[in-house]
Amino acid sequence: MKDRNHLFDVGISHTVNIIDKGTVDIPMLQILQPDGSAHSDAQMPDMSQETAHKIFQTMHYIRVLDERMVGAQRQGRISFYLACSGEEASTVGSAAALSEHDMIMSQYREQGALAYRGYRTEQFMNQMFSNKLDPNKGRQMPIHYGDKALNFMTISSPLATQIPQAAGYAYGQKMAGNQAITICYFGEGAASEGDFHAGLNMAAVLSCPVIFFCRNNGYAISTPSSEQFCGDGIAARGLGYGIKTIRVDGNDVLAVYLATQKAREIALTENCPVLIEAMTYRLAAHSTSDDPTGYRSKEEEQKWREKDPVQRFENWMKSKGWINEEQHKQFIEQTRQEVLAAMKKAEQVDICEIDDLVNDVYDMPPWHLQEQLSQLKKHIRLYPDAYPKTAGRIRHD
Amino acid sequence: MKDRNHLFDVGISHTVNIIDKGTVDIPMLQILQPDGSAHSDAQMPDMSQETAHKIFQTMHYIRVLDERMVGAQRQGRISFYLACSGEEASTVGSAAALSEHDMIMSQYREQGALAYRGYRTEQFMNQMFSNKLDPNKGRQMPIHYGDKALNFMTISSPLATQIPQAAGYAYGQKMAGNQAITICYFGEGAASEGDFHAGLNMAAVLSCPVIFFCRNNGYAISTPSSEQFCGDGIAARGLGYGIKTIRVDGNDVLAVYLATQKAREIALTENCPVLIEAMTYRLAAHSTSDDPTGYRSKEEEQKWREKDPVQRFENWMKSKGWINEEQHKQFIEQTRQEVLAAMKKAEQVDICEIDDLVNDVYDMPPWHLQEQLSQLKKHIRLYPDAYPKTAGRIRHD
Amino acid sequence: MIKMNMLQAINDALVTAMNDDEKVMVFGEDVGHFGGVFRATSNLQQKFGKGRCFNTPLTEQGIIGFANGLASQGSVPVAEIQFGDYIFPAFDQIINETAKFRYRSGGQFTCGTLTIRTPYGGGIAGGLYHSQSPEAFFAHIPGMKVVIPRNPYQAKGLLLASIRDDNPVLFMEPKRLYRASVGEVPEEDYELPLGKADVVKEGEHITLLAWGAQVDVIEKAAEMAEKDGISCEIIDLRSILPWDAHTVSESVKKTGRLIINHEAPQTGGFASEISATVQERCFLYLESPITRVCGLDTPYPLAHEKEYMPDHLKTYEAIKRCVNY
Amino acid sequence: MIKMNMLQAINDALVTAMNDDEKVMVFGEDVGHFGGVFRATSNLQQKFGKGRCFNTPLTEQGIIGFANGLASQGSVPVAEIQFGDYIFPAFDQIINETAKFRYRSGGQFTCGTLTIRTPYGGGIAGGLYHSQSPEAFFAHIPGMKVVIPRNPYQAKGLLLASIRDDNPVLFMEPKRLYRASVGEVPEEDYELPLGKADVVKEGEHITLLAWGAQVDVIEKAAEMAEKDGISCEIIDLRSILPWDAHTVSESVKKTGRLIINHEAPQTGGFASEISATVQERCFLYLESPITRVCGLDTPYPLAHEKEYMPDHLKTYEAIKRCVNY
Ligand SMILES: Cc1ncc(C[n+]2csc(CCOP(=O)(O)OP(=O)(O)O)c2C)c(N)n1
Ligand SMILES: Cc1ncc(C[n+]2csc(CCOP(=O)(O)OP(=O)(O)O)c2C)c(N)n1
Ligand SMILES: [Mg+2]
Ligand SMILES: [Mg+2]
Repeated sequence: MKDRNHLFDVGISHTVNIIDKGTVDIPMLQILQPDGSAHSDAQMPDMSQETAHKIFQTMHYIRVLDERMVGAQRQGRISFYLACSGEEASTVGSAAALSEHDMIMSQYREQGALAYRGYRTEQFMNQMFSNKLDPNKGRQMPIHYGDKALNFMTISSPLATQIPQAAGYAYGQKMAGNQAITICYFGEGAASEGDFHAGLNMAAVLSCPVIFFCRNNGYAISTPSSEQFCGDGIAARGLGYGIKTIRVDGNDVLAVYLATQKAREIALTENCPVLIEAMTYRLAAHSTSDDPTGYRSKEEEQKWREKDPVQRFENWMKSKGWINEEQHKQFIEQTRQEVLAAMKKAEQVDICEIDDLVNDVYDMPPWHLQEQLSQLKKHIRLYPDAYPKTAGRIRHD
Repeated sequence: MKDRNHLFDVGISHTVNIIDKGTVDIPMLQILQPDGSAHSDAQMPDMSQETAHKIFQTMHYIRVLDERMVGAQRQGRISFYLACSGEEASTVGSAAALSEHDMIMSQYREQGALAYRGYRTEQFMNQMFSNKLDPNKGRQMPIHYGDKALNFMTISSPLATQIPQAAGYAYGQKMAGNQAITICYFGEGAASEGDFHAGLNMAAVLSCPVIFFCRNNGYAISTPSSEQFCGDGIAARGLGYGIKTIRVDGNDVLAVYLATQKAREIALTENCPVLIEAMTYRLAAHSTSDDPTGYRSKEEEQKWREKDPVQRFENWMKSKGWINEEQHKQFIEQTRQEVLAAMKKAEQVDICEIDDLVNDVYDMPPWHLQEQLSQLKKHIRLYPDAYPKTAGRIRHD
Repeated sequence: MIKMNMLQAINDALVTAMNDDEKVMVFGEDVGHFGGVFRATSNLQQKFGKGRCFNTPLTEQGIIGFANGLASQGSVPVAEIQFGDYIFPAFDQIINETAKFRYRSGGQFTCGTLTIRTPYGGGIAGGLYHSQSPEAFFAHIPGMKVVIPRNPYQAKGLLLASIRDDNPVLFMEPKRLYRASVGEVPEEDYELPLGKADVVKEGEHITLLAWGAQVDVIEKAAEMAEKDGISCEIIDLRSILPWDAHTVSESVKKTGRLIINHEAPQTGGFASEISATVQERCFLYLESPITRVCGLDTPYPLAHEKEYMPDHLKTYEAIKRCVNY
Repeated sequence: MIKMNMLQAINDALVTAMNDDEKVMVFGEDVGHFGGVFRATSNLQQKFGKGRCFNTPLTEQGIIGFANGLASQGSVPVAEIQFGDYIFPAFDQIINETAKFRYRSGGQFTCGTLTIRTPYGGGIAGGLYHSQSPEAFFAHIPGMKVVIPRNPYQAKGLLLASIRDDNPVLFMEPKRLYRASVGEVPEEDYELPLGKADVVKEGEHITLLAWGAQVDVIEKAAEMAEKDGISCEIIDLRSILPWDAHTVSESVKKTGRLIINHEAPQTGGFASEISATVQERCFLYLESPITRVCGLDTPYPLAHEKEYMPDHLKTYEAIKRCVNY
């Protein structure tokens, strides 16, 4: 039994010494200035032209996707959408620094990471149109993507639940000797949930190789972060858990990439969690159900538009001579068309057969679900017009 | 609408800067050295001889109570007990620094605070013997005290639930203009619960005048704090919430008193929470159901016995010439007898009448509870011998 | 009387309660300046100040924990949980704290002033996490009251009664009625009784029982059945805990038949409690089995929402089965 | 076969499972070096190392969240919640995550390997917070399995089956039997089927149904009734979800009468589901109302524990009422 002597290890003061917010200074890593030029003394990440190009294209891809899908929602073609504009650097830059074997557990605004992993336009569409090609079998609202093949955990709406789960997943990776880590994304709002506390503390105590990546984008729906917490952001909490922590400019893709690379290296080699706080801004509405004019000013939004992460990276890429304007224009145009075409296709695909209403509740439907399903089929056969999406395709059993 | 510009306020670094446990130093306030002499440069609290004496007596009272009740449990007279030895300075010293109008919300090991408030021996006994004089009406296990008149919230077993409640209570005090605060005690184990996170963050954001007082006593039942967290204790978390934080030697009653006085002043005048971490040690078993020899060494316990808070304070009191040995001996002897006598009396008092099984579920028993009660009474009348504690006293209705 | 939708009636009840008692405080995620994601708390912060209507951090367990403490202090909290699906992080604070506060302290301390408001239920293409009907979980918690309105008139009267009742109340709002249900609402202050069912329509051959948005569904089924000459008695339960077993039993003694309809999954749903109790009380009167028309025992689906729901057609078929038993 | 008490049988099952599959990991508060407050996990850390049996920080929501992630990764977590009364902070992780993981991802990811163990139930002078029987809450969660053993033999066989079942299982251990229930347990590896009730004793006039520690209670009541010439069929339900409605209904079709006994408060308890279902399936066979003998609709008391409990005397009286109906 190792004796505990925490008291013996502690420094002593003989007068009241108040520790407060100002006690620590947590600066933010920034490599690119808002105009896209690198700080002269910046630690440059080791990023190939190929990777830079993939990042660049993914950021643009996501912008196009967001724009089109917000439009599709307005047209009533899908019920819901959630854009990520302003945060492309955070999610794409971090995903780019990972291995494809690393598990990604996201909140919902990380389509950038998913696209970087290789999720295809038709996959996005099948999910959003809840059709039978959706791997979720049409069971979740739009944007709740998930793909086992890409090591991207299916998104669930309840906030922060993925945080302790990420600790557990990473623990399993470590025990299996996988040489892979888990990255867990969440918003600064979700970080108020009890699950955040549980997850970070457990990951630290149980030495889990996981990156906790907080997108501090200033808002949780209408609630500004000033009404969400009083500390110095989320980074200051890392200290409390004894977790190594990096704060980064979330609108600077090079900084995000470098910080995540470093974090991954630490997590994997030291078997421990690392917390990254990306300082960014949700340029879009919270979702298509939201209208931000009720809670923030155009001026504020404008200030942040000037820090646009996509433009900033584009300027840097240009300065490197890594952009072919013509090809880029073509890429954008082609993406637009691809999205429109895939949308048209996906919305014509049927939903799953009725059996999938009861499948996957358990590994096999137990007696009571079998009974309920067969009663339901009988009922649908009685009123086929009332259940047009499934009535025509009921298997006889 | 005030614009948010958290990003603009943040310092910038151009290289990866990792914040870690070692980044901040949180020393512990100590006034008395383990031998009871004051550090020469120590900031002495303004404590009257009268207060010192009351603190001193309460610490001894609690020791006697603990000793007797652990014995009573061994004799099978009560089902359960939970001693606080080693932590008397933390709970008595902090309670002494409060106003009697302040609300105390405790975890379960704070009999010191309760005794200081004026809870009488017979009250302790009535609660522990679950008799009809227990204000809880015999509904909770021993040690779940509570007394509205003393502003001491009834204890509940689920850990950490009182932490967000304390924030709410304090918010109510502030809104009512009460000029009173709430103190909320909890263990370092309970601080792992999600409710801890929720409570501290809400108290900070909603400006609640509350002192969060953590008794870091090294163990949560068998779990050492090294398997509970990796950060620098609980104090380091205060920083994360932007809460003013004081670490104190929990075995030094003068330090605890001074820290709590200071914390109360800040909470009340600045309308904000303050976190105090008292570094101490649970000298006793977790409870009468526990045997610590399975998880820690005698040597470790011995080391801490040498830091005994009662002895330390006694030495200081002696050095001030504030102890009358004869009177003190008498006090101890008298307390012992008082406890024994009260115990004898309390164990002879009946439990509550059967109606109290259904009272207080709601303000008034609704129809279904009335029905259940009357059926139960009928049943008890059929088998009076099977329900001897209530059968003789069923009211006819 | 003014025409209002259910959201307006709720907002009106909150304004009335806050005007009447300055100890009433309204809070939750986004309820402050913004007025809540459904706008039920619109303008309350503007009217009553930030101290009495405010945003909280995003933590349901914290919101209810905070509310419990505030209630025990003597204030009158009305806490909002943004969606019924997100009430579960607060489940411990509700079952172990809110509901047991008075009992465990022998009546010294209580959370009796607390009201928790939350939108619930399906039919809005919300999928697994914006559609659940969790009333049965709370019906198994002694110490809680659970109340559900079916229209704007009830929403105002029952919410005011809930806020003023000296017991903790979970007030569940059928969100698909928020804008869809419009009706006359008195401008003045009024309360409707908790624990009392509402006989919406008298009938002879069978009793149909539901609450919230499903009352419309059983009414529709009853209309179909009436064409077949089957006369249906329609009851809106209104309070789930304590519930009005007396009114329901009297009705079943008259009709001899009972169908209970709810959106939540059937197994362990509140229909089972009603069935068990009515069967005990009306055993000799029953002419056919008490029948449940409920959600399937699956998570709430999205693409198959229509098929999942206990709609009027399923209810109508059940009526015929009962009557022809 | 060796004589074991229930704790030893559980420990033996865990050793067997961990020997059999190195992906099995056991964790929770105090379960590591110390072996758990009831010592159910004694010596596992010593035998299998700290990586596979470990203490967690004190956070039930964290324990189940962590376990969900670990299960979805492919490991086989057996998570302990120290008391059933403290499972509620994890309620969200169970209802919204564990139970819906497979469904929401279309079967891509699951928590099927997860087993949650927790002691539950009263009769040990534990008062409000060391006595609750929360099975009904979990019985209303599609996707979960809920299993309860009544003796050491069942404890080992059902726990092994639960750990290996490809669905998340809540394994509830009646803690007043931990040391009190002693019996023969095979040394070898064996499993008992989930979802199947156990007919403990056949009889003619009435069916008595219970689970866990209450099976002893109905057996005692049956003995009393037999002296009056009433022959009782005794069924131990064993699985609460999915439950064996077939075996129960067949029995009731034979006896015409049913009494269900459980410790949890009556309203919304699992007896209501059984009553509702059996009434639907056996309507024409019933000779008296299906009767519930349950805990009162109060928090679990302390001084009045004896009076609160659905004991053999209350059950015996109910038997007579049913038979003489
Ligand atoms: C447990 C839970 N509570 C509430 C919600 C409703 N909700 C959805 S998103 C959101 C705000 C989240 O903000 P943040 O975590 O900062 O992420 P962001 O939207 O800024 O990316 C809320 C309150 C939810 N999904 N889950
Ligand atoms: C929610 C909850 N989980 C578990 C328990 C069981 N339990 C009672 S005390 C305890 C340890 C608490 O340790 P700590 O908070 O450090 O307080 P200490 O006993 O050291 O004073 C545990 C796990 C509980 N009461 N409540
Ligand atoms: Mg945000
Ligand atoms: Mg401790």
